[in-house]
Amino acid sequence: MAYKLLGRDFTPPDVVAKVTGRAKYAEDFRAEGMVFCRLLASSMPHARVRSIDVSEALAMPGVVGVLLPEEVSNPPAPSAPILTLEPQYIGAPILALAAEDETTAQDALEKVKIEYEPLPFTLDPLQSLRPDGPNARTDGNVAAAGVALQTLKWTEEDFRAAEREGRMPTGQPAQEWSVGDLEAAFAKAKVIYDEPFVTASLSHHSMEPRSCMSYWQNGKCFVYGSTQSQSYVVPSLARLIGIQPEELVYIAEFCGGGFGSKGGAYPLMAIPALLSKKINRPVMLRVSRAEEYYHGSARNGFQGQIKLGFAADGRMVAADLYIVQENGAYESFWDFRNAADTLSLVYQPEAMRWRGVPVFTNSPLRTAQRGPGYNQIAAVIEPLVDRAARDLNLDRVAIRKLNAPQTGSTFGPERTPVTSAYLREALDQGAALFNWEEKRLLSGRRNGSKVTGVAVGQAFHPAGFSGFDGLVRIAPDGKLHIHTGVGNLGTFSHSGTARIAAEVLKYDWENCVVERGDTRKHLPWNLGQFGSNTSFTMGRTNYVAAMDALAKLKEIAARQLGGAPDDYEVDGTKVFHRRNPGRSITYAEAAQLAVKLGGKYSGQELPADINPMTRASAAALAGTGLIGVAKDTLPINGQPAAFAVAFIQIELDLETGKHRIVDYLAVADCGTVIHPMGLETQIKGGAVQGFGMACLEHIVYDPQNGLPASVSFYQAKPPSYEDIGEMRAAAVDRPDPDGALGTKGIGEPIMGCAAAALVCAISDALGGHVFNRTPIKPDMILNHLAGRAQSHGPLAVNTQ
Amino acid sequence: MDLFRYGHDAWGREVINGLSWDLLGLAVGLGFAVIAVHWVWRAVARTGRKGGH
Amino acid sequence: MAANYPLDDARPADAARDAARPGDAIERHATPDRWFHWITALTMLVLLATGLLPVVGVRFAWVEIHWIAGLVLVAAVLWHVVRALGWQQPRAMGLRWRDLRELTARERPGKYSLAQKLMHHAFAAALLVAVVTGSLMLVKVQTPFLERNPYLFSERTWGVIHVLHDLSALLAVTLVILHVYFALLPEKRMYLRAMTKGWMTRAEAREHHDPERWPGPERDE
Amino acid sequence: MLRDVMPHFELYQPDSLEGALELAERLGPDAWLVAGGQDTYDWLKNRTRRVAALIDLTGIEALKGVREREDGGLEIGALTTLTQLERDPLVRERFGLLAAAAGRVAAPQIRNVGTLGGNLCQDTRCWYYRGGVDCYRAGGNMCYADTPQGQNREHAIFGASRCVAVSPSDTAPAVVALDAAMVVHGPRGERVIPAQRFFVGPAKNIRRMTVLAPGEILTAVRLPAAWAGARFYFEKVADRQVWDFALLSVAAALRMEGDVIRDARIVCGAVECVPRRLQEVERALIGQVRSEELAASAGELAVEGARPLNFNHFKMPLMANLVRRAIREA
Repeated sequence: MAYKLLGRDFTPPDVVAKVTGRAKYAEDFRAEGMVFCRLLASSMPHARVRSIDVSEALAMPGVVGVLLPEEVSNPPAPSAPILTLEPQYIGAPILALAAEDETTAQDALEKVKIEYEPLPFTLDPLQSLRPDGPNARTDGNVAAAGVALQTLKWTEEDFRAAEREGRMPTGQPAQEWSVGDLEAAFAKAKVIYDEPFVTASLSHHSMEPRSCMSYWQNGKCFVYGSTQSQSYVVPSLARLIGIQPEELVYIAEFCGGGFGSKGGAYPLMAIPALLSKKINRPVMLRVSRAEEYYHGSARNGFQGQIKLGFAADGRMVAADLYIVQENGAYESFWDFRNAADTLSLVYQPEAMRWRGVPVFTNSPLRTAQRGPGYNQIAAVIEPLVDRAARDLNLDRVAIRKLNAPQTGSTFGPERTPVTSAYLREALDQGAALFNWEEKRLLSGRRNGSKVTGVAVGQAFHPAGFSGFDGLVRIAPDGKLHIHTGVGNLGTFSHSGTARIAAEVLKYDWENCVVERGDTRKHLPWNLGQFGSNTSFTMGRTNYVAAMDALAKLKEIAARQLGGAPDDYEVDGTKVFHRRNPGRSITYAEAAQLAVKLGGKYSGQELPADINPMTRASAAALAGTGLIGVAKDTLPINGQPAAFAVAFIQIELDLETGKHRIVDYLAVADCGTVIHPMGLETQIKGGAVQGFGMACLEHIVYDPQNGLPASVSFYQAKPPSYEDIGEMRAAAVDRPDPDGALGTKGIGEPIMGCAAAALVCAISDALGGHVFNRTPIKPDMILNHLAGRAQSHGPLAVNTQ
Repeated sequence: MDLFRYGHDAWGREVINGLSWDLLGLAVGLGFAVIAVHWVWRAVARTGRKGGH
Repeated sequence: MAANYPLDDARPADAARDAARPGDAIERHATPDRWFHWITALTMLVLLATGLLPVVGVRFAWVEIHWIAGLVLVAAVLWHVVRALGWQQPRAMGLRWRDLRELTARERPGKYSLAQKLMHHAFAAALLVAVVTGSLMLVKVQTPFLERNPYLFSERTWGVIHVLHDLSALLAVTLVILHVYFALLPEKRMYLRAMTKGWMTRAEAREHHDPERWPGPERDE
Repeated sequence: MLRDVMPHFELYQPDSLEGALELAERLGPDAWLVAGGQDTYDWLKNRTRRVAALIDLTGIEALKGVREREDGGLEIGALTTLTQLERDPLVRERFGLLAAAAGRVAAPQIRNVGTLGGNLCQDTRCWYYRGGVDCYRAGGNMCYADTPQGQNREHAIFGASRCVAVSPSDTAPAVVALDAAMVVHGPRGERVIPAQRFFVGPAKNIRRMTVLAPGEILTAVRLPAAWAGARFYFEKVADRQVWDFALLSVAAALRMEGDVIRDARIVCGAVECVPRRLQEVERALIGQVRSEELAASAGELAVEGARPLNFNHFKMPLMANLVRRAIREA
């Protein structure tokens, strides 16, 4: 279906400010009397702070005050604290100090005397699971959302048996599920692979560090933060600060990237507010690039054992997955559960078992990162699918199509259906655009020291939620104000999804204003901008709000011009009678009438089911125009799911272990395309991050001292412009039945498919060798080719 | 003059790294001081002995 | 005035006397012990030079020489311990209250004078500390024998080990200076000869040592 | 240690070499000589090194640019930026090796301010040392990198002595391969040092990477005519193509007569604390007909005597491969 706005490029309203440098990010704000705050970071990986002496620091000229750990009320353990007396990694913030400038603050921090009592620490989850292994926390070594904080130890026999067999030890899990008869299903398999694997953690590398400024004014706490979400942050940030949500004014108009790490409020954000309250001065906390590696966050790492059985025809009949997740020091995301969903959905095994243990280590916060669990596991499974194709003499695209889910396919322990799945179509489209049939013949071609690898990779991510609110207002001048609390992650989906409201009301985009970025702009309760959900979730909220406005337009027209509301239609500027288009009123007139009519038309009467935040916003707008406001209660028949496939051609230099990407193409199954240029940019950007995960980025610790080695760009190694090649993007562009106008999300799998494809391509170039580890670094390739043992054990983590 | 050389351990806590090399001069000086004392003593003792003859 | 310079007492006749071994010469230091002494002396000088010259700013590749010389010293010390316990009379080096009588010059010492004993024990202390701490430090440098593992001890413990090693080096510096000085004194020339050639004339022994105690009545006939 | 705030210091900006030398002498150990600052600023910002004053050399025009020498060689001012060096027509024409090496340093923005002198004199990138631990190189009693679990992927496979750090400079192997002479000015006047002796390993001086004494300034690099216009090969292998330090690099210069190698200089970077000149390989090449077999055997010879650590033994095949490649493709 052709739309007026959807599927067409547009210039998002914030883009000019961004490219001209006029956009104000959190650290660009200033307030009268503002002071700067610096954090004192733990120098030990795990310790108890015995004493803190700040007297000398406070005596320094220019020092304004300190915030001590005992002065803050931390979220309950094992959530990350704001400030702590029991630092659990090197860099954990212990206290905050405010001074007239940062240099003075840092000079003063060096005068603070701290006494530590060292505690046992670990950087290896498996080490912590040993019978006598150290715990990263004093209150336990295992926890996650849905997994109670506990101390879990495996037996010596678990470890001995595994070491004998060269597998990961698989002791008692913290969580598990299974479907089907696993043994019977493996019995049907022609080939079975049973491999230990490691996926390294990697930093979020958000371009904007998590800086934050705050002050208190007229009974409200003002916070200027860097978050990828807007409304969603408010309740949790208010809770961290210890105030009611309505006492918080939150400004986050721009965000220099979050990749999942700034989806909700994070403890660091509370520090300026709490310190400001104490010293009665506005406080700015600027986080530097280096500090971002300590106070920021990273993706969960996996150690695991995966067992896959394929029937002779290439069907994946059985799958058994065990994941030990590295949590960092605090409760983290549930990557370890998500990984199971990818395996269960994308390959549709008849029988499957999943087991998992989330384990703490003394390293910085781990949190959701683009495709948490879904993406790292894609780079583990896909090379094994290729091995099956090789062993069973099948085409690699064909084996994926054979196993691929379709609309209505189910997954997971609950056998949840997906609302739509066009993975096969994406594979077909990609194969055709990439010219797979010809390119696959290049596999293994030698050119001097270089060998060609060609591969395909795929990934999945859930793509939407429901139940949030939409709010639009047609002003008396006829302009459409779309209020959105979605946040500005950088994908322009705040405007992309707003265009769904405009589309419903047939507006020209020039007559639309997106209201966002500041709670004072009367924002509805929206979900955060994460989890590839925005297009689906806020597509629907904007859709229902616009539909509400549309109904009200028609009702007002009927009241004014006679007839029933259904007799009326809109054209983007006026409401007119279907049979007599001359009988019409403009949107502006309708809005003026709505103000006169009051009641539900201009927000004096509000639906009962909307969130208090939406209610407050709508109430504040009451009487200023025609208000469209509604909660998304549209039907939803399963899990919205986004898929992506990638095709890649590389040249691997066997003398250096380095590869060059010759060609890359990704195809997204993202429902109706909202914004082609935005989609293309996302597909390419996701690929860059995927290449980083596959072959470059790592987190390294010295295990003896808990010292972090990868605390700068050049050490953590996100890909540079020179490390990527030409990229192409395409989309299946088939609507999701439950998405508003067919839209669903895509942000995350477009990274996973790239990582999987690159890992598979390296494997292809090496004649099918599978490393069972990401990232695959040149040294691993060189050691493999030279017949040398790898430097790290098969399950070693946090190593180079 | 310091007695010790100080440094920091991996976690930034102050540790002793060794003796201060300022003491090297002291060690050499001590040697020569003893020699000087002995020399004087020997000379005195010898004079005394010669005088006794 | 001339007497104020120790070596002035060394007359040409001395050299001739050193060269000619009289028939009644008494063996003071057996060949293996003399070897031990000089090997130890040489390695110590090498160790002190390699260890301390860089400290005073003379830059050269000293670490390998230092630990190899250190290993020689370890071997020498072990050899000396075995030899002293098995073949020598360790009691001859033992400190006794009666040694104090030497101070009044009323009594002649046994084989070793109080000063010699003290020098020996001071050296022994310095060497043992140096050898033990130095051997531990071998795990901190690249050698063909050991994997480097500085985590054998905590950084604090290593600090103590380094302090002891440095202390032994400084002690050795002082001792070497004194030892060389005393060895070169003209009136002690027979001891230098004894350490180079092994013997001492009976007259020298009688003059400086109590014949009852050294070389001993049964051998004095 | 996490500090990351630039401290206060005095800034001196002399406009002559004499002025800089005089300042350096007057301020003594409280001062730090800085050119492009790309190696300096993170030391200061991390507050791992503390100085009272910076002496900024970039105002000394006399130390910039490329000059021809009478013998057909070139003299390159130490303050010539890496971008200028990479693009200089004379350098490209006669000593393409150095231009190539300069062009592989870090990233364009860093090359725009980074100087040849700074690149040659830069400190090691051992992450433990840079992270601020008191290791041997920092004056302490430990090497944290060469331990049973030490993360030493980037470290030395040759010439370690207590410290296992490597030279991170991309241009250093090139200047050694080109047999450059380093012109150094200090309080006692000028001295000229062959490039190979300019760099020092930890056995000799564990605290410094070069022979420069405090207060001395590398003012120029002289490239003798002997190697002008030879066949060159430079390659740097790093994890990332830009803004990364070499896992290994090779700089090679060959003089050929037909197929016969008449003279050769081959230097590897990032395998030792100093650029490692492979004299045995050179000897094995001279007088031989260039062939794949010769290149391969040279590669094998190059890694003889290597003593790899837990995480860096991949450097052995990599070094063999790069040396082979250099001989094959120079």
